[in-house]
Amino acid sequence: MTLFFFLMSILYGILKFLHINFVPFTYAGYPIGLWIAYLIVAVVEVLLVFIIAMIVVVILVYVFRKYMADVQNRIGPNRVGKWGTLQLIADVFKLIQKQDITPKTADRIAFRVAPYIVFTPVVLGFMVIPFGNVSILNLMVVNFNYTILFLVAFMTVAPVGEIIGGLSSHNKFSLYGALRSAAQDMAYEVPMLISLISVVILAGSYSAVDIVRAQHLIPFVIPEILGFIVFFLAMIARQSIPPFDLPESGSELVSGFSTEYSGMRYGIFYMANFGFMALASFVIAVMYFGGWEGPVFPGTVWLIIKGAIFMIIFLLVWVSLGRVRVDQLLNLGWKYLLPISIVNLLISSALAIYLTGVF
Amino acid sequence: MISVESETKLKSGIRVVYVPKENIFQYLKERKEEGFDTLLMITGVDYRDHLEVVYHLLSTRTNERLVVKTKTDGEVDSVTSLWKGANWHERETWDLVGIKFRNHPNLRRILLAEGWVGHPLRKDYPMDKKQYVNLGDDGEDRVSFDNKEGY
Amino acid sequence: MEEKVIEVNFGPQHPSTHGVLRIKVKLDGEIIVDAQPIIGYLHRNAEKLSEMGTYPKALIYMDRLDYVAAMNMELGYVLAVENLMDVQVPERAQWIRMLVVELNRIASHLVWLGTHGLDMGMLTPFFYCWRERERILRIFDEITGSRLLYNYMSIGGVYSDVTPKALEMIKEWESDFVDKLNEIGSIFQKSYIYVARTKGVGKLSRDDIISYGVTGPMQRASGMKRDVRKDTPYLFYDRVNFEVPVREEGDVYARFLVRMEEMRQSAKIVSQVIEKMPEGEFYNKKYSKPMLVRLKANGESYVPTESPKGEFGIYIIGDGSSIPYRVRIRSPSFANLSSVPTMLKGYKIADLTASISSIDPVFGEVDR
Amino acid sequence: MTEERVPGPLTGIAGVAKGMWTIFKEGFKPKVTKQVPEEKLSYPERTTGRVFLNVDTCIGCTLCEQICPNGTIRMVDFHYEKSQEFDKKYPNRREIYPSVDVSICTHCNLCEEICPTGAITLEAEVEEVHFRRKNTRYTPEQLGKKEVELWGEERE
Repeated sequence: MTLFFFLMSILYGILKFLHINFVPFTYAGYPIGLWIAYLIVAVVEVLLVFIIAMIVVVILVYVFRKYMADVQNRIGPNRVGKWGTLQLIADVFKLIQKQDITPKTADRIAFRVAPYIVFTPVVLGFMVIPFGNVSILNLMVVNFNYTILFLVAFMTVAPVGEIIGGLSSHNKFSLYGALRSAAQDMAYEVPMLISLISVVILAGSYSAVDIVRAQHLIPFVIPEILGFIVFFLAMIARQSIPPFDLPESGSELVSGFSTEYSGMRYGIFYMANFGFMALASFVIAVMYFGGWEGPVFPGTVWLIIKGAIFMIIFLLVWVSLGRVRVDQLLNLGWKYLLPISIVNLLISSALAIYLTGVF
Repeated sequence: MISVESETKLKSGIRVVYVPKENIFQYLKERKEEGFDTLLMITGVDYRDHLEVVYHLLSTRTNERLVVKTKTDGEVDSVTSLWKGANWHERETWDLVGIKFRNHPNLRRILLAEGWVGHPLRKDYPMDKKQYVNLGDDGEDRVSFDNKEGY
Repeated sequence: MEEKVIEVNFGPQHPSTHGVLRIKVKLDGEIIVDAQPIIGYLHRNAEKLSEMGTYPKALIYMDRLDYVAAMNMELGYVLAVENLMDVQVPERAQWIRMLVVELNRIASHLVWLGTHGLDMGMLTPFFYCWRERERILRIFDEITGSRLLYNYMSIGGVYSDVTPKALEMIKEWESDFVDKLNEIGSIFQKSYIYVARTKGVGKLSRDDIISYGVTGPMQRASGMKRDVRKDTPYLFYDRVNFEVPVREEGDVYARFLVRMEEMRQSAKIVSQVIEKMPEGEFYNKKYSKPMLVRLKANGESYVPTESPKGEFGIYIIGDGSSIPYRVRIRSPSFANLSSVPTMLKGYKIADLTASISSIDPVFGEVDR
Repeated sequence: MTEERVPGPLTGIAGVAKGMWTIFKEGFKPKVTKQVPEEKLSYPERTTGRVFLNVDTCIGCTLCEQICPNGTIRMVDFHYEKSQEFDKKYPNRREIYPSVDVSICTHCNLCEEICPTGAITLEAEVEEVHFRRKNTRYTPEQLGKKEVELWGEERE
């Protein structure tokens, strides 16, 4: 739709310039000028959210490295900038300078596109996170009734990029990484979706804003504790951080699907990973911990606090746990998480019916 | 019962027996049945006029150690059918000392690259000749005396 | 359907091969059909190098065998040479040797524990292991002047005495080492993820152990109570009180438990050594200064010792000159590593890293 | 040996949490690493660093060359005017002194061990990085000096 509006406005400008006045000045009953105003606002919001996402990633990478250094009794990065704050910037510059190697035998187009397929959904995911409850500028770029579906759809796109990257590299380790990625996605996505559906049933809406509003009295983590556990584990698996870092699994498959990547393409994989960690933390905060709901502080602050707590938990999980074997992960996904999520679905359906009966 | 040629002792008190090379397999088999169940190592020694193969045995039950030696001109029966661990030790002995083991399943070089010229632990090995190794496209090592073709 | 098996080369450049091991693995999906280790990438022929110089010169090559437990390697060499030359070693020197060897055994096992954690995907315990090892290395720095390759043991004793400051450092170290070790160990041992990964993985039966000549912690983890320190005591191991840990399972988890317990036992030995160490000479004066280049020996000798990896010994032949005629190193990792094909067959790729690291191969020693 | 109890699934998951807690607590402990160029490590007295030679007491006996395992030490002709007192006590008539290639020195300490007059010592001088190959072989005169005296703070 955005593209259509964009083309329309360009066409409008051209025609206006040529003093041709036979185009209709209204579209869908509104004057074109209003559409253009909306367009500008939308573009600005998209850029803003993109920048916010990037800032969150930068901060997260910094915190990750510092926190990892902390728990490992090290100092961590402290050379670039005050306390090493600009380390990531330096790293990005280093990555950009590096030669961008595409292996001779790789599938060129797929190999080059794969990092963007992984990275784009992460940024798009940030578009539907309700960052605040201010009515006009709620920092939510697109607010429509099916934001959760949108989110889920984009979350499931990213593994496709990993698989493409792994298969196109023409390397046996990458191949194994891609295969593991595929198997792992199967294992965690079904329970994840079912546990999301339970939230939707309880809230009675697919909209993230409605889900947050529905948690005004009581956050969904209390009735949906099982669903929360399933979703949390699925999010860990989706980020492929330990204990579920099978597609990358440093000590077994060298670097899994990203073995052959170098330079900025590898950097994009890396940033996508951290971007998703931030996104997953916000999604968990929105779904189960009442998003912006909270006393005293404004809503945005609450959401960021909740998100930050989950990011730290993810980081702690990352640095402290070992890796499971691939069959153990599949066992966990199909034998435990799926039944648990179905039980959770039943509970929340019953709860929803009961509540509709009461009110 | 295979008789031994002569018997001495190491300085550390371990019994050493000399066995004719034709009987070495039979002798070791008997010792294995007798209780010397672990083969610690096989090695070869170059005495300039002849080669010797040395087997170090250990009994895990009685803690006894036994060194079996045999004089050879470069070929001796393999004991891989008695001990699986003998495989690598025999390959190493072939690699470094140049003693051939009959009936060995996979008698290739183990530490040096395949195609290396000479056996380094022989006393007449030319130390001044450098050999260069490189990895071929098929994943096998290439050896040459030319320093442009390897490292 | 013939082309079901994929052949993958693990190494020599691979994050979890502990150096330069290369394993040709035939894989059917995730399952290992066949694994063939290929070694020799770190080959320097220490045996030939040792045969080219006098007896004391060969010691630096021994350091570079198992470079994470260099003291143990030195000990094996000097014991063999002393046996060959009938050297009397002063009592204090022997106690000092025991002290440094046991400390180094702990350091070696700590390296193993950290890298094993990395292979299992745990990033953090690695640093704790390094932190603890660093304290031991500081002690070595104080005693010997070096941190990794010491060249500390001489024929007839040791090169320098243990200083009071070093003793203080050791006392301070041992006061909280076991607690810290238990803390690190609990990160592994109590975690279900770790246990599920390692239980029943990389199994070696008793028969395989004997057939391959596997020694050391791997042997003890398969239910064989063998330890050279107990069976044929050298130094004063018969005068200290320690136990030999044994497990029956023969899998990676059992090896983990055995090594953890060995560290505790070694710490126990260290504290006993400090109590019992007498005053006196640390060096046999007969073999000092100019004698060092004129040491001559005749005969053959083999003295088994217990290195952190298993039974280590030097089979040495002297021909009456000051240069050893033949030096053969019985390296435990070499024999232990040869059991890899049996150990890996039928397990998954993820078990490969677990099993390989449970051998604790050090390639200076395997390739020599 | 105490019998270790193998955790089952439930105790094991509690163990996972406990392990995480252990690691979480480590985050509040002091750092053990050092900021290296600013904070220098302290080296014990005995540190076997670079070879130092006291030219006055060297008698040119070549024992160090004989014991050196890898040819680091080589005797070179070198003229040095010893003072009367030292010349009487430690004569070096052949005028040969050891030179050391620090790039291949293994710091094995054998030369210090064997030196009959104590002229060769290994001291706690560890920063011996060079950018030029020709600088790595130290003459007897250079062996008497510290690195800072030889090359200054910033070496080429």
